[in-house]
Amino acid sequence: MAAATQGTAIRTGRVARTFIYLVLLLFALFYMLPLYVMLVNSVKPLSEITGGGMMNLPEIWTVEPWRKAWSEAQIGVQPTGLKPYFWNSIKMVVPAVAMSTILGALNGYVLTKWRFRGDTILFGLMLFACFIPFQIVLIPMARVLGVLGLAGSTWGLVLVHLVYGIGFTTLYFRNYYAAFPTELVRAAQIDGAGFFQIFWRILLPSSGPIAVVSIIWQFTNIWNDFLFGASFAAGNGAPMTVALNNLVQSSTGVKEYNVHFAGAILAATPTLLVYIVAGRYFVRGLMAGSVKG
Amino acid sequence: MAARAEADLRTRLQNWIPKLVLSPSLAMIFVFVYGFILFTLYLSFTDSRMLPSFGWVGLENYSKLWRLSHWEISLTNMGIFAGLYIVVCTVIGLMLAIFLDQKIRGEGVLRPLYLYPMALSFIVTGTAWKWFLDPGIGLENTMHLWGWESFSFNWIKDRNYAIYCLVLAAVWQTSGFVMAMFLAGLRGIDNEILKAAQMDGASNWNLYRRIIIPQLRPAFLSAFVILAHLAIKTFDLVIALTGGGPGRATELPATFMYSYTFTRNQMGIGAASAVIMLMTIAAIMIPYLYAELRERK
Amino acid sequence: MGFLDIRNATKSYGAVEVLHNVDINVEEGEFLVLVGPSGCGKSTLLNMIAGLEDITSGDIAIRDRVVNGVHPSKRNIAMVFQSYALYPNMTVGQNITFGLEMHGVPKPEREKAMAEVAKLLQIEELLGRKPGQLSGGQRQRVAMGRALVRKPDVFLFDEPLSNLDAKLRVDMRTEIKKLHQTLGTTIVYVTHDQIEAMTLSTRIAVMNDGYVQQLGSPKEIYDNPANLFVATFMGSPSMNLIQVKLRVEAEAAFADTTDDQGGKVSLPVCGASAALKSYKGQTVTLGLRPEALTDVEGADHRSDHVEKVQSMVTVTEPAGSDTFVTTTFGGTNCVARMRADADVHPGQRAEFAFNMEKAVLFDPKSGKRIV
Amino acid sequence: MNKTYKHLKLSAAALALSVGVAQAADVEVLHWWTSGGEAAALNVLKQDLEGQGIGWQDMPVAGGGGTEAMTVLRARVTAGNAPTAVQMLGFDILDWAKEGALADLNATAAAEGWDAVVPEALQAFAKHDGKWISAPVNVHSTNWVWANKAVLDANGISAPTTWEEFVAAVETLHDAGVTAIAHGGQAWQDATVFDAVAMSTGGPDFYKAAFIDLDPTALGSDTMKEAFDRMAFIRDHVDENFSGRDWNLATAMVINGEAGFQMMGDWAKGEFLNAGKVPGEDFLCFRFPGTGSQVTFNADQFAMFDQGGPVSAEQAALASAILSPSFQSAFNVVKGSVPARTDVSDEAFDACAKQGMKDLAAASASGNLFGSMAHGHAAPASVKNAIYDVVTAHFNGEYDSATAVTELVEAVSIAQ
Repeated sequence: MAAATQGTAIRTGRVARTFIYLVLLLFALFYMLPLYVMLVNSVKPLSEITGGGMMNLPEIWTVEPWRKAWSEAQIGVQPTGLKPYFWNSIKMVVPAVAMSTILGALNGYVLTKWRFRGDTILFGLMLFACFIPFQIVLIPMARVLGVLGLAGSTWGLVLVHLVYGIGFTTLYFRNYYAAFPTELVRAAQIDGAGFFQIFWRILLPSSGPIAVVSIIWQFTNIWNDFLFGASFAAGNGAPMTVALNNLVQSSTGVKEYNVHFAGAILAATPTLLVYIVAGRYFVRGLMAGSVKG
Repeated sequence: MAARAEADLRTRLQNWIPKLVLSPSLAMIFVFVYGFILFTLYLSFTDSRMLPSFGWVGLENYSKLWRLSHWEISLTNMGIFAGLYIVVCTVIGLMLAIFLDQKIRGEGVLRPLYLYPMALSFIVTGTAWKWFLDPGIGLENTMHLWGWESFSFNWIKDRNYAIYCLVLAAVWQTSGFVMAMFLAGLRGIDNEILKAAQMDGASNWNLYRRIIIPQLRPAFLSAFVILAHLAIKTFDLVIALTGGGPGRATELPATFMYSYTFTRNQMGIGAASAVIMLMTIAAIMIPYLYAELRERK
Repeated sequence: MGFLDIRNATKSYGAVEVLHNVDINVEEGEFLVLVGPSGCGKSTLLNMIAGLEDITSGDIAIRDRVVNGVHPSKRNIAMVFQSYALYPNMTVGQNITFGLEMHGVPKPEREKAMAEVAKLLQIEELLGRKPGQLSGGQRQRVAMGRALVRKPDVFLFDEPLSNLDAKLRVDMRTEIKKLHQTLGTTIVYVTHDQIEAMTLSTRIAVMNDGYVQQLGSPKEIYDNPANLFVATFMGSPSMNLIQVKLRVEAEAAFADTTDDQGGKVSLPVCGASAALKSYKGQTVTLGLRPEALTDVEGADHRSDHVEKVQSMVTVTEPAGSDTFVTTTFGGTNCVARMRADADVHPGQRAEFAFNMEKAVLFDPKSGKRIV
Repeated sequence: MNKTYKHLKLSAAALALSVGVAQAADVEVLHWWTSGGEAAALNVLKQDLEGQGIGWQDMPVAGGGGTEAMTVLRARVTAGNAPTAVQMLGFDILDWAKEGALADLNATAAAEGWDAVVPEALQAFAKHDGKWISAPVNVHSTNWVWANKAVLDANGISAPTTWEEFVAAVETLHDAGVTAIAHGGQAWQDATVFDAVAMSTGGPDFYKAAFIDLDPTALGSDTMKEAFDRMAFIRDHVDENFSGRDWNLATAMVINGEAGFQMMGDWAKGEFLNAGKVPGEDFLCFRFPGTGSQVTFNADQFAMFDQGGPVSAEQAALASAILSPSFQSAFNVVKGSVPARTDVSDEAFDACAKQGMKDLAAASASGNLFGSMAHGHAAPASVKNAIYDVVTAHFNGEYDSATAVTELVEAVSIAQ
């Protein structure tokens, strides 16, 4: 797996290399741009922003917008800031990511190592499910959650994200485990290990790279979800995105753009962190599984 | 004759456990995906407006739908958007992956820089993008301030070009992810083949065109699935950047569906549009899935 | 009734039958090799013994206990896989004792068993390493250790040597043989390599197309192949097959063919049976191993039926110990195994000695040996 | 009572023990007032209730002028978990009332005499089948024009009162190189302008026939074409970058003297006041030219969701608190709107608001008070959005006025 950090054996000339570096840097700038705009404007006083010059560095640096966004911006009738909603999101995201990843891993394990007639069709059905537009499930989902008694609860949200996440996690793990030697499973069977023991002792310890991919994917999607969060969470249990939306989309009144930007970055911090911390393993994980078709 | 050992309990259990383990996921998928699709199909034949109701109206919603120029616009936009988005993301992703694969110093810094947009939703970056694209305060204004007076970039305000702004922002978000997929594919290619081809005198261009890129087929396919799925689900982007405007120039089927189902209280038409969207997705994905899954068997 | 009985075992995938009515009895302490080309069903059969594949019909019994449907871990078998299937996340020691652990053997006993096996296989110093840090031969030993530690009734080997380089393969082959002789265990061993089959086994089952073509001792298989498939599959270089016309004169039978120039060659068939004589006047296939086609000096002196025929040498391949010489009889290429110093040169005629005692004849239509 | 809702409600009642319906003595309030001023104003209400021992569970969902909140509401009701009280607008209230989802507030209304103090045009959205079903908080009027006094003075313009004067004023500004009209190119803003233009072009009867009665003749009339032509004139006098702009940024253009006029509801006033501008001195507010005696309005109300029985004590208390003159005054001073009851003292209000209150009372008395089409107080959401489609497409130059008229008739017929 050391291959993940080494380049190809192809040699390139000096001119070509200069060109390549130039293009790579240009794109780096392009990708950085929105974050730069957000960052630079989140540390300006509002008056500087309304004065124009969105790319300029602040004349007066201030962290006030950050403080305000975190702990005293008006989200609802009370100026709580984003702080309480941050924990709401964590409480929802952690179980949802964990459960969908574990279920995806188990499904991938069954679909590759315990094959049975019709398993491919079932997998196809699970995969196709990834494509369902979320807008159409809102009303029936609300009904089902109501019947299950999960409406307005964090567990309801966890269930929703679990349902619409397992298609992807199953896909990732299935492709990864397809390349995992079946002989190991057979050896373990002969050694007397059961279904779960094989999974737990043999497959799972080797699933690091793909688990990273699955976790990154799920964490990002669930953390960033707005539609389900707004529809299925009760007011004070609303996730971060809903709070951010309330902050940014307030209908009338002065728009404090610096606070909005600070809030947006705050809301994005966990996903950014996940990418930065786990990103190193990301290509490795993709290599190990998901791009193998 | 030896005593016949019946399949013992544990063995029989072992045969059932895999199916048992799979069944909750399947049950969830069947209820929450396929059940809901059927429900939506049913709604599309009813007179549902604000809430689901069950008065049968046959194909009325479909005929209304096709009379709406709004719907035609969103379909055309989908075609333009999805086509460009998928192609541009793939091209940029592949190019960056190939460039990054040249033993680049600082790859460790560049890679997360390219990838991070995927971590952010447009609820977060929407305002920044809106500013950036706005000629009055964004890029155009900045260029003017920096002295390039003739610079003009007002696509977002032009209904003929606004859709390309959506493509730009969408490409910004996912091309890094596509890059990672291709990079993974490139790193998986046997270097000996490359050495052999170089000894055969292949130029770098030919090496990529004839030998490496053809080997990336799985990465292309995965990228296609992921991009197609993201294109179809594109919703936040439109809401955050243009709200469907100028006029209705950037409406997509997802925003159409949402708007008819929820803000216009015409759930029947919304459901009909959802059914057509799903059929389109199925028409594209089922042959793909069929080919992919059969091949692997 | 044997130690391991395979009775009329059949395997189908859907409508496709891949293994047809296999009947093999293995005695305790026997070393049975299942050999055949890939896709012949040998691995499927092994997996059925292991319990990794269902048995469609028929029975498999170990120590008189029918094990159809019994979980692999309850059959008291152990298996060594082609890829060794070492658990990558565990150390060598953990790999070896995993099976015992799963069977609830207490730790001290496991440690003891592990130590014994490690000593036997000389892998004591490897116990703390991960499989990724081992060489191919070391992995092979660990895989065997994992099987040995269980003290199973039957050992199953699935092409265990095919991932090793040539030299190591020969060494390990000897080692396996030695282990079998020391421990007296019952082994079923799958390979596509006929040399492994010959060297290791006490009995061989040659398989093709889901059928057992021949079951017998290595010598039987080699000397008296049941059909053309077995004849060509076993032995390297493979048996020469020459189309001959059978001529019967009184008690004697002759196989008539031609040399490289179309000259008539008539080879007396020794011990012609009535069955053989019924082929009188028909074309049959004469099978002769390369070592039964030699230079005159190298011919087996104990044989009374050595025929000398001149023919053109097309290729010579010195192999050190011997020289393989290609020539033409009856329009087909034949390989002769001559002494290393035999004086033959490509493009020159040389004298070939046919040891007709070793000749076998086959019905060209059914491919069966004419007895 | 509509079958769908009855069905939902039955199961909601069955689940009431285990889930959701806010605990006794609590009200859960779904609203989209999250900006500083609004939320602070709402906090007044919260404290009022808490003074009576009623807890307030906040459920804010901002976005799209309440559309997000309405989506959430539907999800909540479908789940059998409706909030106690919901901020709502116009036809949404009536639609929910038709579903039988709203609690009857007649007892509170009778006790406090709402019938006498709430304008009749507003009652049309607060009552269903003769029953009060929601408590109006405020009345926004939408046919205002906001102008920068300095810009107007510099160009010798006084507040125009007729379309012709307006045209002249706009052209004067245009010739002077000033952006005449500040506008944000979002569908609802286009429609807000269109509301006023249509009223001005065809008068109140035409407005009512076209947008309230949805009379195809009125919708397809030459008057309507004339209205679209006037929209085209306005389009020609907004700046280049209007598309997609938020309304408050357009307001800022007027505040900063970059533009002369903005057509926007009374909530724009808050922006001026926040910028330290004084009504009458720095900026002017006047009715859209030609609509001097009419008021188009929209009103925020709180509807109480039927919790499976008679209206609860908490809901009654909330409704009564909303309609109390003190809250009406306190809230509307902050919000920029005017009280929903006409008997509130205008003492605390500024000049523009005082004007607004006078206009409202006068229009209400003379039958010139109409629901705003653009803000969902003239026609149901489906029709409103269908009209949006045409107005915004026309405004963005997708087709000419004649086509717009045909499209309008077609779109409204599909939406009905």
